[in-house]
Amino acid sequence: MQENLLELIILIPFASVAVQYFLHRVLPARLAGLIACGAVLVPFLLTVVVGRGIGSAAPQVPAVTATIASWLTGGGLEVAFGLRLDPLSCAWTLVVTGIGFLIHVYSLGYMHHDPGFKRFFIYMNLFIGSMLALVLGDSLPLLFLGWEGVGLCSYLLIGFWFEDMDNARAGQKAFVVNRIGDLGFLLAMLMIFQTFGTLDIATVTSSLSAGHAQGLYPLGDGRITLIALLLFVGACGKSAQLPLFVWLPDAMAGPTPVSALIHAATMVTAGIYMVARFSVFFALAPVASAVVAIVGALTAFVSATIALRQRDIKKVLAYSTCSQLGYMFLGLGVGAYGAAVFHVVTHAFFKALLFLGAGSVIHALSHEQNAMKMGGLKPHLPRTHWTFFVGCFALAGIFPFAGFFSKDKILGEALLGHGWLFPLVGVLGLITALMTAFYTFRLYRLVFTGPERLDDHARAHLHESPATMTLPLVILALLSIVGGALSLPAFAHFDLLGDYLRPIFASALAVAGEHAHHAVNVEVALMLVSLAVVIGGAWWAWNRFAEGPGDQLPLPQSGLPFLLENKWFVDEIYAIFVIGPMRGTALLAGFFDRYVIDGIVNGLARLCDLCGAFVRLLQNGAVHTYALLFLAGAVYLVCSLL
Amino acid sequence: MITVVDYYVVASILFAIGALGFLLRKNVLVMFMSVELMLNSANLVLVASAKSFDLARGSAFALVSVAVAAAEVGVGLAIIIALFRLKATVDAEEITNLRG
Amino acid sequence: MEVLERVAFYVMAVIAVASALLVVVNRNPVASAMSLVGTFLAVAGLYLTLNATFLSAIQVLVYAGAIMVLFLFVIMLLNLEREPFDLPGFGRIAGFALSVVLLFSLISLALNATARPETSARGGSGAEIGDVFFSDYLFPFEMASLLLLVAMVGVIVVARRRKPEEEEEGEA
Amino acid sequence: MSDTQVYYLAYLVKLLVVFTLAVGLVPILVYAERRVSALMQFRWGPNRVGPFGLLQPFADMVKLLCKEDLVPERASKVLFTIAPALTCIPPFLVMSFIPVAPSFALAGREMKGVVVDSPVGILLLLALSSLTVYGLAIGGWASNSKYSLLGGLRSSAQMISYELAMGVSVLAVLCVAGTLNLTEIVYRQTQFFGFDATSGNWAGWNVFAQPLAFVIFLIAAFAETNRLPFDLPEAESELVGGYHTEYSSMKFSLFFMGEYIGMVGISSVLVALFLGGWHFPGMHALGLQPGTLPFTILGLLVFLAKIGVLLFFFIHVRWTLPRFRYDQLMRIGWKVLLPLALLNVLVTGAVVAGS
Repeated sequence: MQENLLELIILIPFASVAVQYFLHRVLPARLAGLIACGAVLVPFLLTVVVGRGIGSAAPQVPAVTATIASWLTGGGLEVAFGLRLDPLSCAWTLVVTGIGFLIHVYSLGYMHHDPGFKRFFIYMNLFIGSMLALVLGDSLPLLFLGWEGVGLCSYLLIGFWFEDMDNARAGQKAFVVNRIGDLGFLLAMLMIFQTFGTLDIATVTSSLSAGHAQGLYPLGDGRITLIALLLFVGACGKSAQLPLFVWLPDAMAGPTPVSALIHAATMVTAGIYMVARFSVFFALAPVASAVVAIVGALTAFVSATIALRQRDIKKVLAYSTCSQLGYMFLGLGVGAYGAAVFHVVTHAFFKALLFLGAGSVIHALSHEQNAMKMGGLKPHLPRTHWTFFVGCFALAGIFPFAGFFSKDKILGEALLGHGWLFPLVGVLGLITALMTAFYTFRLYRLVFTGPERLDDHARAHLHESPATMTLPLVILALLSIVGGALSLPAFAHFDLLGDYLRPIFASALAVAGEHAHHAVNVEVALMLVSLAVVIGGAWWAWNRFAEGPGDQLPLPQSGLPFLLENKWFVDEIYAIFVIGPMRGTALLAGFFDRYVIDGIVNGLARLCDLCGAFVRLLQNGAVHTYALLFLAGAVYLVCSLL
Repeated sequence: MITVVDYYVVASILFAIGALGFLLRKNVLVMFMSVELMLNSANLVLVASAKSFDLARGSAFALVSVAVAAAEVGVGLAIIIALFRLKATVDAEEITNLRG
Repeated sequence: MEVLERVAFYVMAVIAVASALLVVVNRNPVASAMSLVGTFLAVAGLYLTLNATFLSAIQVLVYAGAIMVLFLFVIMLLNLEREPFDLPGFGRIAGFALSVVLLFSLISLALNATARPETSARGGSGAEIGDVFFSDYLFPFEMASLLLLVAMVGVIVVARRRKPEEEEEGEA
Repeated sequence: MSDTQVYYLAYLVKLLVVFTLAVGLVPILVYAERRVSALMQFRWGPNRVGPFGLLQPFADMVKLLCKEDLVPERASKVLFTIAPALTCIPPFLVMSFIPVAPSFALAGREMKGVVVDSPVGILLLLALSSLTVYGLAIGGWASNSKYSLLGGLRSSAQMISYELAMGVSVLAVLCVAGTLNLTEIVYRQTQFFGFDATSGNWAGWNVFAQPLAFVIFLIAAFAETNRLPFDLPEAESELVGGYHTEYSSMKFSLFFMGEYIGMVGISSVLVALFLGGWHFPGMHALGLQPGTLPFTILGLLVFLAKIGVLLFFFIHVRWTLPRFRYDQLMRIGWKVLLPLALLNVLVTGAVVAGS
C-alpha cells in the first residue's frame, strides 16, 4: 500500500507531463494549468500520508522503499528504478512539492498572459518529477538521472523566453557550468562503484560505516576523502558555490516563479541534499569537510558583498541565495547536518516568498526589475508589501522569524566548535549576517519606501497582483514567521526536525563524535550577539536608504564600490583565464579535425569511391543481368547440396 | 505408387521453366508470370512434403504464401502500370534507368 | 483406385508442365496468361491428389479467379502487341544454359530425396486449416491480412493516375 | 449386375440428368424470355413456329448454325475460338456442385442428389464460377476490335467487383450453416422457418436468417450473369454488342447459351444457399418416405419449380429496369454492396459467436 503510494508520488508528475504534452493542442490553457497544479499537490498529500508511517525511530534508518522496474543490469551491476522515502528525502519531498505547489498556483497568475503558458507548465511539472527522482531515488544512477533532469529543466526554464539571445545564453551558461560539477559527481559515482561494488545509496553508506567500524576505512582515508571532494565538486556546480557560482545570478533571466522554485527553493539545494545524503563520507574525511566549510563561508561572504550594490531586484536575491547556500555548506562542513537541512527548509520558505514578492512587484511594474527605478510602492501593493516585509525579516534572521533559528543554529555550531577552523568560518558567517541584514533592508527601502522613481510606462499599469499570486505569498509569509518552530534551540528541548532526521545522521555523527552540548547561557549569549549584529545591519540600511538610493545611484568609478558593482570581475576573470585558453585549444583541435581527421576520412571515402566506380560496371540496370547472377548463385547452392 | 519424390520432380520442372521464362522473356508481364510459376512450384513442394508431417499445417503455410503472392501481384502490376505510363514500354531491357 | 490416382497425377503433371512451357514459349502475352491459368488449374488438381482440398479450392479461387484476371486486365489495359522475335544474345544463351543446369540439379536433388511414409496426422480440410490458423498461427494469419491491406493501399497509390497539377508538384 | 455396377450406373444417370437439365432449360428460357417480354409489351411474341411458337428456339438454332462462321482478320485465332467455350464450361461445372434433390438409398448405399459432393463444395463452386470471366475477356480481346475490347474489359472489371460482394455475402451464410459442404447446407434448411431444437442452430431457409445476404447475392447474381440492369459489357447502344460483336454462328450461340446456363446455375446456387434447396414446407406430409426415389424426384421437382420462379424474376427484371451507367455500377458494387456484405458478416459472426 505505502509502496504503491510512493510510486504514485513520482509517477503523477511524469504522467501529468505526458498528458499535457500529448494533449497540448486540445487541452485548454486553464485546464492544463490546473492539471499541473494538481500533479504537484497530490504528491505532496501522498508524501504526508506515506511520511507519517516512517516516523518510528528504530535502530535501522526508517524508510519506505519501492521498486518500480529493473533498469540497468549487467556484470556485477544491478540498478533498479527503486524509490526510498526516509526522513531526509521526506523532508525534501515535502519542501519540493509543498513550495512547488504554491509556486505553481502563483504561476497561474504570473504567466497568465504568456503565449508559452502550456509549455511553462510542462517544464515545471517535468522539473518537479525530476527533482522527486533525485530526492527519492535509492541508487546513484537514479539520483544522477534526476540531477541531470533538473539541470535540463533549469536550462529550459532559464531560456524560457529564448527569443531573446541573452536569455538563451544564460541558459547555456547554467548548463555548461553545471556540467563541470556533474563531471565531479560522475567520477565520484564511478569511484563509489569501484570501492563498494554497488550503487545503492543505503548499502553504500551502511557498508562505509560498517567498514569504518571494522577499521577498513580509517578517519581521513585518502580514497574516501577523494570521493567526498568529488561529490562536493558536483554539489558546488548544482548549488552555485564559489568557483562555479557564476551561473546562478544569470539564471534570473527565467520567469520569476522559476527563480523562486528552481533557483532558490529546491534545485539549488540538491547539492546540500547530496552532501547530507553522503554525510558519512564527509564525516570520515575531515579535510573534505574543512574544504566544504571554507568554500561555504567564502561563498557566503563574497556573494553577500556583491549583493550589497546590486541594482536588479532579482540579482540581489540571487546573490543572497548563493550566500545562504554558502551558509548551508558551512553548516555541513562543521558537521551541523541537521542545522543545514533546517536552514534549507526555512530558506525555501522565505526565499520563495521574497522571489515571489519580487515577481509580484515586477509583474505590477510591467517587467521593470531595476530597484533604482522603484520606490514608494508600499501603498500601491499592500499585500505584496507586507509579505515581502516578513520575508526580509526572515532573511535577515531577526527573532522570531524562521531565518533566525536556522542561521543561528549553524553559526552557533561553527563558533563554538574547537580548533582554528570553526571559529574562523563562524566569524566569516557573522560578518555575512551583518551584510545580509544590510542588503535585505536596502532592497526593501529602495523598492517600497522613499520617493517614487517609476517611469511613465510602469506607473500606468501599476496594480496589485491577483489572488492566485498573493495567496501563495500569504501562505509563505505565515510559514516564514512560524517556520522556526520546527527546530528550536537546544535548550528549549523542542526539536521536531532534528529528532525526525536524527537516524539519518546518526552514523555520521557517531564517526565524527557527537557535538558537545553547550551551556544554556553560552548559547543565549551567542544568540544575542548575532541578533545585535543583524539588527545593527538592518538599522544602518534602514536609515541610509530612507530617501532612496542616495549616493548609490551614480555608477562608481573606482575603489571597493567599483569592484562590488562589477561583481569582483569574476565573469571577466573567467573570460580571460578559462574561456580564452579553451578557445585557443578549440581552435587547435578544430584545425586538427579539419585537416588531419577529415583528411583521413576523405581519403577513405575517395578510396571507396574508386572501388565503387569499378563495381558500378556490374550494376547496368538490366533486370536480366541481376537475375542471371542470382540464378547462378541459386544453381551453385543447389549443386552444393547435391 | 505416387510418392513425394514425383511431386518434387514436377515442382523442379515447373521451377526451372519459371526461371527460364524469367531469363529469356523481355516482357515484364511475362517475367512476372514466370515468377508466379516458381512460387507455385515452391508451394507444391511445401504441400507435398507436408503429407509426411501435418497436412493442415503445410496447407496453412501454403495459404499464407498464396496471400503473399496475391499482395505481391497487386503491387507488382501497379508498378508495371506506372512504369508503362512513364516509359511506354514493358520491355525489361529498355527499362534500365531508375531515374524517370 | 490406385490406378486412378496415378492417372490423375500424370494427367495433371503433364498439363502443368506443358502449359508452363506454353507460358514461356508463347509470344502473345494473353496466350501466356491463359496457359498460366492452365498450369494453375493443373496444380490445383495436384493439390487434390494430395488431399489438400481446401488449398486446391483456394488455388483456383485466388490464382485462377483473381490473380490471372488481374494479369489479363493489365495486359488488355496496356494493349500489348506480340513480342517481336530477335536473335538471342549472350545473356539469353547463358540464361538458357543456366536454366537447364538448374533443372537437372533440381531433379537430381529431388531424386536423392527419400520418400517418407505419408503419415500426416491431419487432413487439409477447411476446418483443420482453420484450427491451425486460429491456434498456432494466429499472428501470421493476422499479419497476412495486414499485408493485404497494406498492399491494397500501396496499389491504389502507385497505380492512381495523377492529376496534372500533382504531377508538377511531384517534379518540383 | 452387381450392386456396385448399379451404383455407378445410377451415378452416370444422375450426371446426365443434371447436365440435360442445364442444357435443356436453355431453349425453354429463350422462349420464355421472348414470350414474357412480349406479354409485358402487349405484343404476341413468337407464335408461328410450332404450337404457340414453341419450336421457335430450335428454328433459331438452325438459323445460327447455318450462318457463316466469321473470324476477324488479324484476330488471335486460337483464343478467338476457345473464348466461347470458356464461357460455357464454368456454369456446367457449377451445376455439378448443386444438390438438386435429397439423397436416396440405392443398392445399400446412399445416393446423393448431387454430382460432386465436396467438403469444400461452396468454395470450389465460387472458384469455378469466377472462371467465366476469362471467356468474356478473352473473347473481347481476341476479336481485335475496340468495341469488343471495351466490352471484355468492362466485363472482367464488373465480374471481379461483384464477385467480392457475392463471396462475402456467402460468408455470412456459411457462418450460419457452419459448413462448406453444400449438401449439408441444404439439409440444414429442411424446415421452412425456425430453429433446430437439438442443436440450437438456425434450421430454416437461410433467406430468413440472412435476408441482407440474400438481397446482395441476388443483385450480384444479375451482375455476374451480365443481365440487365448490369449488362454493360454488351450494351448495344454503346458497344454494339460488347465482347461478342465479332462473333457469329455457333460461337455466338455458345456465348448465348453460356449466359442462359449461367442464369440457371446462379439461380440454382441461390436456391441451394438461401431458399431451402429441394425442400418445401409440407412435402414431408405427402406420405413419401424420405430416402426413397419418389421423394427424391419430388425434391427435384420442387427444386426446378424454385429455379423457374427465380428465372422468371430474372426475365421480368430485364424488361422492367433501365441499364445503369458504368460509374454507378462500380459505385454500387464497391461502396454499397461490399460494405453492407462485410457488415453483415460482422454482425452474423458476432451473433453466431455469441450464441
